[in-house]
Amino acid sequence: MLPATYYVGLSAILFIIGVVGVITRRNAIIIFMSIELMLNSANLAFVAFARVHEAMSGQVFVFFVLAVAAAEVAVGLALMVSIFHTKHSIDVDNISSLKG
Amino acid sequence: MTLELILFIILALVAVAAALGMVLSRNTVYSALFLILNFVTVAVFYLMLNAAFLAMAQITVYAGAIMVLFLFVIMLLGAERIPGEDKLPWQKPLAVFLGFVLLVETGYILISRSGILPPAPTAGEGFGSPEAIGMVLFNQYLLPFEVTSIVLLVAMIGAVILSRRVK
Amino acid sequence: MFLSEAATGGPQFFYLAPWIVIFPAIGLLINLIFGSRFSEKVIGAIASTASGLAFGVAVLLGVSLVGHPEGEIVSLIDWITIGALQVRWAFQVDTLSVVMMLVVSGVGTLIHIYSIGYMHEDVRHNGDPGRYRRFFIYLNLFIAMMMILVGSNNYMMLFVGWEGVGLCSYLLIGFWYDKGKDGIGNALAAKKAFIVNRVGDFGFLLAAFTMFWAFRTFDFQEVFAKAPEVAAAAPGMILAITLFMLLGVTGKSAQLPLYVWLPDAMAGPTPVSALIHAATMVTAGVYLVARSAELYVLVPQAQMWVSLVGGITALFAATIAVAQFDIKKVLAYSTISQLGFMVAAVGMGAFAAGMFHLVTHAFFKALLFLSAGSVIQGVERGEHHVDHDAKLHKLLKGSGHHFDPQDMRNMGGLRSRMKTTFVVYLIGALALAGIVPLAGFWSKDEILAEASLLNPTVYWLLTIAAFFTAFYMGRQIIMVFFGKPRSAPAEYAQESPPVMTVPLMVLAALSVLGGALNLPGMHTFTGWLEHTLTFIHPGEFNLVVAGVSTGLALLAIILAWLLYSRRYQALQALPTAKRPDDPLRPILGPIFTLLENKYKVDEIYDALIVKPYAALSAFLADVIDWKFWHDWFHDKIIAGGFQLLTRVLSVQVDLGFIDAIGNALGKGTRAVAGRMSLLQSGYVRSYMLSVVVGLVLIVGFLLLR
Amino acid sequence: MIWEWIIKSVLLILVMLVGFAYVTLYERKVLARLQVRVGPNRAGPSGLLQPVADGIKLIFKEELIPAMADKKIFLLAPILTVVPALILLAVVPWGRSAPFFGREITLYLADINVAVLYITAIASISVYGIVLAGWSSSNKYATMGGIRSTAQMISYELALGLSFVGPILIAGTMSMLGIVDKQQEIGWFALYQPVGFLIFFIATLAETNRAPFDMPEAEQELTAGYHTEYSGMKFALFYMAEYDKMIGVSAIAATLFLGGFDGPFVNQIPWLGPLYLFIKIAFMLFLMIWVRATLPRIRYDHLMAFGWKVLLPLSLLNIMVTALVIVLVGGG
Repeated sequence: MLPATYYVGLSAILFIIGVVGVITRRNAIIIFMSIELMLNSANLAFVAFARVHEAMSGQVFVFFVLAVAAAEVAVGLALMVSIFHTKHSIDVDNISSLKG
Repeated sequence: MTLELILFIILALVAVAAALGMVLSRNTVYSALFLILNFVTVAVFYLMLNAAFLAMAQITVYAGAIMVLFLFVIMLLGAERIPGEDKLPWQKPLAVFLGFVLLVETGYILISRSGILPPAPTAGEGFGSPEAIGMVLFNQYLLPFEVTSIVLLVAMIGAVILSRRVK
Repeated sequence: MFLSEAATGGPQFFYLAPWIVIFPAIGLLINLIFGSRFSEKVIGAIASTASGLAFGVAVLLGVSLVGHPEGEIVSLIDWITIGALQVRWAFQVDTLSVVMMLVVSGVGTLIHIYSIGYMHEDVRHNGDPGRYRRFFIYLNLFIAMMMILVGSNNYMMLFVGWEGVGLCSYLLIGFWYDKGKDGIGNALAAKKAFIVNRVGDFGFLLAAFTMFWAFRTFDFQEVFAKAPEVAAAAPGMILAITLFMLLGVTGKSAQLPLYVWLPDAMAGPTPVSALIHAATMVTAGVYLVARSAELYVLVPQAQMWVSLVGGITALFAATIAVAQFDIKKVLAYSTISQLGFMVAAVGMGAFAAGMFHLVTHAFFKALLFLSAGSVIQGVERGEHHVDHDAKLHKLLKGSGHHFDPQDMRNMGGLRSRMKTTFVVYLIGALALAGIVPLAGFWSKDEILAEASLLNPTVYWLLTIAAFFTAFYMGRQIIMVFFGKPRSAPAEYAQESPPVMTVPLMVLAALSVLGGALNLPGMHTFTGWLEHTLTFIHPGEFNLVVAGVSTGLALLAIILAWLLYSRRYQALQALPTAKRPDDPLRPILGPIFTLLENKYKVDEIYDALIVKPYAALSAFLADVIDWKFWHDWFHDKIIAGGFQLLTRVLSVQVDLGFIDAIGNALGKGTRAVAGRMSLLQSGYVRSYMLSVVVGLVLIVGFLLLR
Repeated sequence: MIWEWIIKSVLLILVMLVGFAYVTLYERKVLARLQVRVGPNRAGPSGLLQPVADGIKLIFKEELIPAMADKKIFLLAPILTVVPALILLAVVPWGRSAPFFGREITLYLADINVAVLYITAIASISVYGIVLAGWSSSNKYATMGGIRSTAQMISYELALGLSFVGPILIAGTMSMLGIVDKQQEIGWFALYQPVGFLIFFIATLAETNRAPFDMPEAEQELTAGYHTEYSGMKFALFYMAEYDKMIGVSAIAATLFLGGFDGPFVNQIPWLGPLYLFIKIAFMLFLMIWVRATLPRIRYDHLMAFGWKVLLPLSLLNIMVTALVIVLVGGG
């Protein structure tokens, strides 16, 4: 197997891309997808570590992340749909009524 | 250069390119497609890491369910593009800068401490198989597993309530 | 198969012991939960079966004891474990307790069966058929509690049964709580029984506490084992325990001075009188003394007291019985008197004789009460007949006088109308009177023979009591069954159904043959009990004693016949106004009235104890509690002081000080928050940006550290 | 060894490419018989060359692309549709191993321990081609068809996936070969899982958009649904995907429930395995065509309600009962 560093490095790169996506994009759906990308990169690191340490726990954690991500997407997209119904936009900058 | 390394480099490039494409695309549908591509490549990485079950679950759940849901919502809302201009123009360069700093930092960590991770042993028989995952999941992690099922149920109910039109 | 194997030391059924409690409990639960849907027959059958199964278990235990007379302790679970106090639910299976189990469940089962018929009419006569089920639930509860009492292997568990049967007694005396004098007479009787028993129970508790102090245990074996040692160290301790226990005995077994509740307890339905207030519960005191025999034999002083109480009670109650007119009251005083015999016997140390008399008495007294019930219902049926026959009604019931179906003055001549009842009643009466060769003769004679050797005073008390016993029984038989009917209902009395008469016949047979248990010379029963009460001795048959008592009994019966048959008929010639209701009244004069009024003991108690106690209570309630404690202390001191304190706290402390701090904090927080809120721009992305800035800084810090 | 693997893969894809064409003929013939017609019989002996003629016709058709369409995705969509259909069969075994010109070759591509999951994974990504085709056409019928089919396939995928669980529980493995072995031992799972089999069959009808669940392409409402704007070879690809998927699910049904390549004497003569499987596939295909000829289309809301309120609870119940019985019997 390749050194785990490779996978962890790739995971870090994907994570940073996700972070940048969250900060720069205004489209709520893309922000959401960036978050999924970050979760996914974390999963990749989990699986890589699980392989290195030969511990199934890492893979089980990925399993949990999958399940929670699915739940998150279901609720998040439902939120987005209902926001779109009231605001007619999914630009997160338009959703700023909660400011001080 | 082994065959595995070549495969890794190609897939890593595809994955990074897909991630960048996802972030940079103007059109949300393209973003979603790039993300699917990224997920599929990650699934292949899972296969390389002896996690066949997770690879299949990754494709089924992420590509098959989550991303379909994304596409569905994008098409339903007709929100492929967002009009108007950025109200926080200074944020974009700052974000790129921060991302770069973070990259340098992690790169430094990975390079300076690469020896910290032990070399991977040969994967044991049945490592990553459904049986192995099941054994761990239903013994060690039974309570979290059940809690997850409740989380999913709550999310399902929440999604139904949220997307219901208020009369 | 079982019998032979048990006799040869084969299978033992000791482990079945808990079932003697569980079976009645199951029966009561079934009736309690599902009974409302069952018919009366089913309810009665379930209750009788439950009791019968308990009897079956008792028989199996007895069979096992034949092979293993040393018995066994069947431990169920731990009950109380507090430091030195270790109490178990455990069953003592030995020859003494199994005798009691057999009597309780055997007689109990017969009475259950009898009650199926009796209560069927009783609930209708009293106008509430819904209470049929309740009666059988109580009966089963009683059997269960009695079994706990006799089966226990320690004084605490025994006390549970002791209180449990007291509760059942209370419930069943007040079974028709809305009937009786002024509609609460029965409830008052139940209350009286409860309170008087409470005095006795207090004695029992004192005995138990003293016992724990002295022995640090309640287990029979341990107590008995330590008894000689404790007696040597502190003789007063055992005396205190036994005398306190005697107080408990006088309460439960209706001895002087706490006997007063038992006559009133006749307010309960007749099967209850038979089961609880004649055959089983009231003998618990006798059983307790026999059980604690090893303690009593250590203190002759206590033995003397016990036997004296028994002897005096026996004579005292027997004289009262002579002048009673209520058929059940006569039997009630007779019971007290007979219990006196038993208590005197076990007090003297004649434990086998006492227990023997307990067994035979259970047979014939249950028989007498049940037969009396049969008589009462027969007369009630007659009354019913008269009520519904318009012509007779007009003719006879014009006076409007309330008819009492229990008053012997209203009976007479029933022997031809209720033949079976008459025969069994006669057997019971002769057994009680002590006529050869019925059961009562053998057991009473054994007591008398022992008394003549051990305690002459008691012997004479008991002999005279025996004379009165024969006399009042003769009087009762003649008044009830002979002569002409003295009222219209008696004229139309009808025999009871077989479900009632069959148990009577069984009991009658037992009353005839019961003496065979312990015939002189054979001493089967004494030998049986010897396994448990190792120091008892078979009583010698004394021909003189037997001759004297038999002669006195016959004399008494002849006297009764002369008075109540001959003289009564002679008196009929007198005009109604001058005619005495009892031929004895003109002969004895004021003494008869005194006897009829039970020596005015209730009145004396009322004047000496109840009234002062009520006055004291009223004083405490009105003056101390209400005027002093409530009006003055609570209202003035506490409430007033509290109001003052709260005023100071609320105005000065709360408003002036604490509120000021709160307001200042609130203003300050609001001012700061107003400035801070500007940080919240409403742009999610910039929040995220700050998170990332923090992430970069933290990672950088970790790297440069 | 890798060459053997590549040869088998290519062979399998070729079988699918040619097979699809003849399944269309098979369908037309059977439909015609069921409707008391003759069916295609002009091209070649009993119409055997009809698929060839159809293919030639489609190749020479003009390729139209709508002006408003998203061109890249419009081209990508048919490919995304056909690829899953082609690789679906990779895990279905045709037999164990057989002698072939003196060397022993295995009659399956891959025996992986997550084969059944592989099927669900492939089934789940086959949605994309259709939804993207619909969306990229910029045609309201096509978009509507695409969205409908997305919802329908996601809904029925759950019941489909759950219907696999019964055989997995009984066999105790997710390997297709293991499942066939178990059936050789105790008999076809269709006997143990009649309800599961029925659920599987209904769910596959919906997954392949076959009648009576052909809502995405309901002609009366949506003209031709997601492929309204497609023509020529691109249309042919959609067509091919549908029929290849039919072959695929029939093969899977045969393997999971009808004993796979198992049959009399298959252990003595291994080459009988592919034959038995072929017969079973043909039988399953016949069932699908029969249903198409017999049942009318279901209204869309009924279809969704059926999927969520009947099929899904039923399959959950089926799993519960199966698991319970296995625990009680102690087998599996």
